Amino acid sequence: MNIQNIRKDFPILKQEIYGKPLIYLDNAATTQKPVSVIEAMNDLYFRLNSNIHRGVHYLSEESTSAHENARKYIADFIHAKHTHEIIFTRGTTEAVNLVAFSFGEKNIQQGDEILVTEMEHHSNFVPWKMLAERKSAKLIVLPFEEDGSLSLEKFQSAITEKTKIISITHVSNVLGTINPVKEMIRIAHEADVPVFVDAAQSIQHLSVDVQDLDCDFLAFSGHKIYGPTGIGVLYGKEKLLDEMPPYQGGGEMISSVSLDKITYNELPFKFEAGTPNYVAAIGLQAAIKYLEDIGMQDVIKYEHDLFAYATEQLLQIEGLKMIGTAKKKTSVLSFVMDGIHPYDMGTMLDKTGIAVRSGTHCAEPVMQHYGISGTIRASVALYNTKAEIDKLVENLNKIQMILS
Amino acid sequence: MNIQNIRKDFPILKQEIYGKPLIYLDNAATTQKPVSVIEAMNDLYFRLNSNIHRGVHYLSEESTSAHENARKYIADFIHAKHTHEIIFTRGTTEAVNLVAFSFGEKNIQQGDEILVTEMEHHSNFVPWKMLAERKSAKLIVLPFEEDGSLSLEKFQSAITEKTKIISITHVSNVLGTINPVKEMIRIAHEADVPVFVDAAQSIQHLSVDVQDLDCDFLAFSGHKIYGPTGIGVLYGKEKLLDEMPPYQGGGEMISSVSLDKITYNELPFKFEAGTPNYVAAIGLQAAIKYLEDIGMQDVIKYEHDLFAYATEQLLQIEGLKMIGTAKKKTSVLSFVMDGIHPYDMGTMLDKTGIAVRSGTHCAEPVMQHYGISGTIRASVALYNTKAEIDKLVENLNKIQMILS
Amino acid sequence: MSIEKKQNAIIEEFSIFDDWMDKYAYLVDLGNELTPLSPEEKTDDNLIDGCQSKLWIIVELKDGKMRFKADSDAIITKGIASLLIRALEGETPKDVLDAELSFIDKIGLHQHLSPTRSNGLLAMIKRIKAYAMAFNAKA
Amino acid sequence: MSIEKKQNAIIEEFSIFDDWMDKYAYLVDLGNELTPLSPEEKTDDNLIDGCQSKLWIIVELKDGKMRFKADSDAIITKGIASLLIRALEGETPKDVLDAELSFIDKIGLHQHLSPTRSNGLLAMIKRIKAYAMAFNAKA
Ligand SMILES: Cc1ncc(COP(=O)(O)O)c(C=O)c1O
Ligand SMILES: Cc1ncc(COP(=O)(O)O)c(C=O)c1O
Repeated sequence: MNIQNIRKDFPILKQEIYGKPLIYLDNAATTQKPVSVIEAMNDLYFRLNSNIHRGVHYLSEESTSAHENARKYIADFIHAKHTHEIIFTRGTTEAVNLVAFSFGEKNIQQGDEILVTEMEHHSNFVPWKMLAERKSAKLIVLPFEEDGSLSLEKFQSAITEKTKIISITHVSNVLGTINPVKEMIRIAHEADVPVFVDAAQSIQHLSVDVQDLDCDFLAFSGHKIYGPTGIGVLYGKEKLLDEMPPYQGGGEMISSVSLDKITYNELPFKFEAGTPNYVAAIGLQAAIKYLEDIGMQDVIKYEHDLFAYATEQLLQIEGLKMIGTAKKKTSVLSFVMDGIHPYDMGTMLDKTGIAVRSGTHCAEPVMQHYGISGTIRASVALYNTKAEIDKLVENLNKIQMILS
Repeated sequence: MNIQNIRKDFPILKQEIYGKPLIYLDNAATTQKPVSVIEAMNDLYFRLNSNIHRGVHYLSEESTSAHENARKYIADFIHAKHTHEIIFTRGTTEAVNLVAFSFGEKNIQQGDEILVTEMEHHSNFVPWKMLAERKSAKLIVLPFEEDGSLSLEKFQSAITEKTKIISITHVSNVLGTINPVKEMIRIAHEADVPVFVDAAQSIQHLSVDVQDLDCDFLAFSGHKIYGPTGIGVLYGKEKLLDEMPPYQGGGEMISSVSLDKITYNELPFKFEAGTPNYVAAIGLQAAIKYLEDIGMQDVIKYEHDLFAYATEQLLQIEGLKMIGTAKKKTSVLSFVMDGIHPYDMGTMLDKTGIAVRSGTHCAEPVMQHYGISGTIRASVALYNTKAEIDKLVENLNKIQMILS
Repeated sequence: MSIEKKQNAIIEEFSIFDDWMDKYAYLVDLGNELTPLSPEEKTDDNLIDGCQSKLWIIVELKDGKMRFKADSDAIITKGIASLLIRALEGETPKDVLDAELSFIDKIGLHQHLSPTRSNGLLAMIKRIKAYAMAFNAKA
Repeated sequence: MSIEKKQNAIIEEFSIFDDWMDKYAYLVDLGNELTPLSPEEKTDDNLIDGCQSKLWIIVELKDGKMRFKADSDAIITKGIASLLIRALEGETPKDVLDAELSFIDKIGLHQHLSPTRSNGLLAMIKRIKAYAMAFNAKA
């Protein structure tokens, strides 16, 4: 993996911010895009663009094939058994909402329990909370351990006869923890409870195989895996998706309509109301292809080394406390610094051309757990370098002197 | 308005299909994109891309400003009173679903009536039907007249004490009818019933002023107004939006979260869960700017002439019957031909490089009204020419000979 | 004549058209020549709803050979259906199962069999193969 | 000294920094010099929750002049708040209402007042103006 060649694929990395070279370490929020992703979309717009499905003219057929090939490509990427188990959504958030609503409509009754963890992103928390409120069900929140890991024992005991669905993040967007989802799914399945995996922070950093995990649902966002905004993926097992009622209504998800009777279309279309974002679907395919062309294993190895280096270097800084110190982590480095407000540090780092995120990272329960108001979060992607980490550490030290 | 210059802005129009110049007349399904729209998005991706809101670093602030400026620009375009009355959605379909769910949760009870018309697109029909089913309410469907127009008298009498919301399309995607929505809204408001306007087929062909119409909600799709896929707009009056519960839950739509209590964000963010498609929002702004730079009035005039010409020419064809002959129409020309299946005609026209749509156009109730299985639909946009219409007519004649 | 040979014959027939118009005119002729189904035969069970055009198909086994009847409201769909029938008519379930219907591709009509095409032809082939499989298992 | 003049004084003060580091170091000093609010004063009513940083502000009218106290958990926010207070402290509601706070722009801190910034400073100015309007109406 030649990092200098890779960096050339991302034009934005050559930007200067306040006259300083951009060091982009906000990858957990969104990743940058390689040229090939943008070119794939431009090519579609300028050569083949047409609304998909049901058109009999050439452009429509080409756009439709491109869209459905993207679906197939993504199904293969996560090892789905069937292509129609891939539902395109706007992103992870919409995927969670879709399942919370549709699965909930069918399966959640008063008094039932929905189990999530304390480290969920708001997007994997609020939809379940809203479902629980609508159905007078209970949202059970499994706390995490001090190091930011989950206890399998506590997880097992949190599952009761009333638990109807469990939703857990694969990788925490604040703590960086890689949760043992395969093991958790096995435990949940022993109690016959389906599991939703939020893969928003794992799909770009780990190998994800839905059949190996045996998850019932899994979701991720295109924009966090070097793809465009406005597209995401919901994977669901055929049987579950088949049994669920549709979510949104409209064009595409209909097989036939009369004034009295609506027949819904089959999978995956049943869950894709309205004109799909077919251009972004093709952009997402290009992004995944970009990753696969480099080689997912190489990416994982590179990021693993970089992450270990970054952890080590950051821990050299006096007064810096890592938030999330689980044994298995990836990409995300969240920390606080003695007497320094994350907002101040984020603001000043920005002046040095370094983009990190500060704040609660849409995971306020995690902040409440540690009794902090926020963290500084640096998150690495495949185009980051050790030199960039060195610059980060250098500037953290400098700014620390000013701020304290 | 110099049509040849305009055509140069749309690279796809230079494409050849089976060696013949593309004649794209499927604009009601989706429009082609001018270079400036794609460039605006590429520029964002390659210079400024970053997830928006809550970031304190430079890129995040620039992306956020760009996104919020787009919102402001669109608010001005449709003359919304407040910028926060503009909610970004994936498209018209999602906007209808959002309102059907959120307005419905708060305001629709058992036995209540929801009024739509027989000419609605499935996207403005199915969500209301699903709401009616969920709430044991009644979906009332106002039939249209033989010419494809709506009778104001029948509309007025269809409103009862139980009517809680009305949703009507501004322009029919099959019949081309321009409905007298301003008048209908006045009538509805006399009975204190709010009105949702589906502007998917009007926003690109007419001047739309939400304050002048006094509509309570209005929605359109970016991809039908020369913008990108994956973005749409819901306009809603502040007061109504404020009173409605949120639709999807997740990041962005939250003000604060603890394990027990969720406080929702203010408008417009309350309705925008998850990472917004900020890139497409900027693309949509560029598309509207493109239209405004030409001048909406010029576009309307050009299309009006072209439409009149096309109607006249098509009616010369023997055995051709126009579906939808209301006095006020725009863009859409739907027709059937004696003894010829629309699918056959669509397939053969394709071979001549002409893209039209055949089928039911996601409006099966309209087909049922006329007792037909589908129509051939040609729909014009600002880049179409009389020469293209001539070619269409010439080929319709030729193919008619083969098919009958 | 084997399915293979019948396919080759069709390919040769179509090779004389260098204009798509003539080719489609011929398809229209083929469609018109196919015996229409009676209204009673157009049952929901026999229907493949392709969204854009309707296609009815009846499959039978007589003396170990497969027999087909088909109809469509769209004439081009019907023409292509008639070609498919011509290639498969009177063959054993086993031969039908094994048949690779590449002639559609070779005469330039592959787009009509694309999974995204909403004319029911791909579903028709699937249904024929399903019947063949069932007949074959029984035999 | 008028608001105008105080703004100019601040602009001049900042003009000596050609390095952003020095400028921010100065802001930090200003923030540290601002008298912190007591825990009792940090009520929910006085709070402007900027998502990223918290900002408390107390506004009073004494002898026809406006008086301010402010605090923030983020030191840069506090430093900027202290500049705003310095410019407006002791002025009449009318003058505060009319004030154009352009100095923030001119000393290169405009981004801290952008509507997309989640530090509460823009909301602080709005709240000050709202108080000024209320005091002015009463007078
Ligand atoms: C009148 C009308 N309403 C709604 C829609 C749905 O729009 P979209 O598919 O972009 O959500 C369409 C477009 O097909 C339409 O023509
Ligand atoms: C773990 C996790 N889940 C869900 C989301 C929501 O993703 P999106 O905003 O793309 O819908 C995010 C991203 O912010 C995340 O990090």
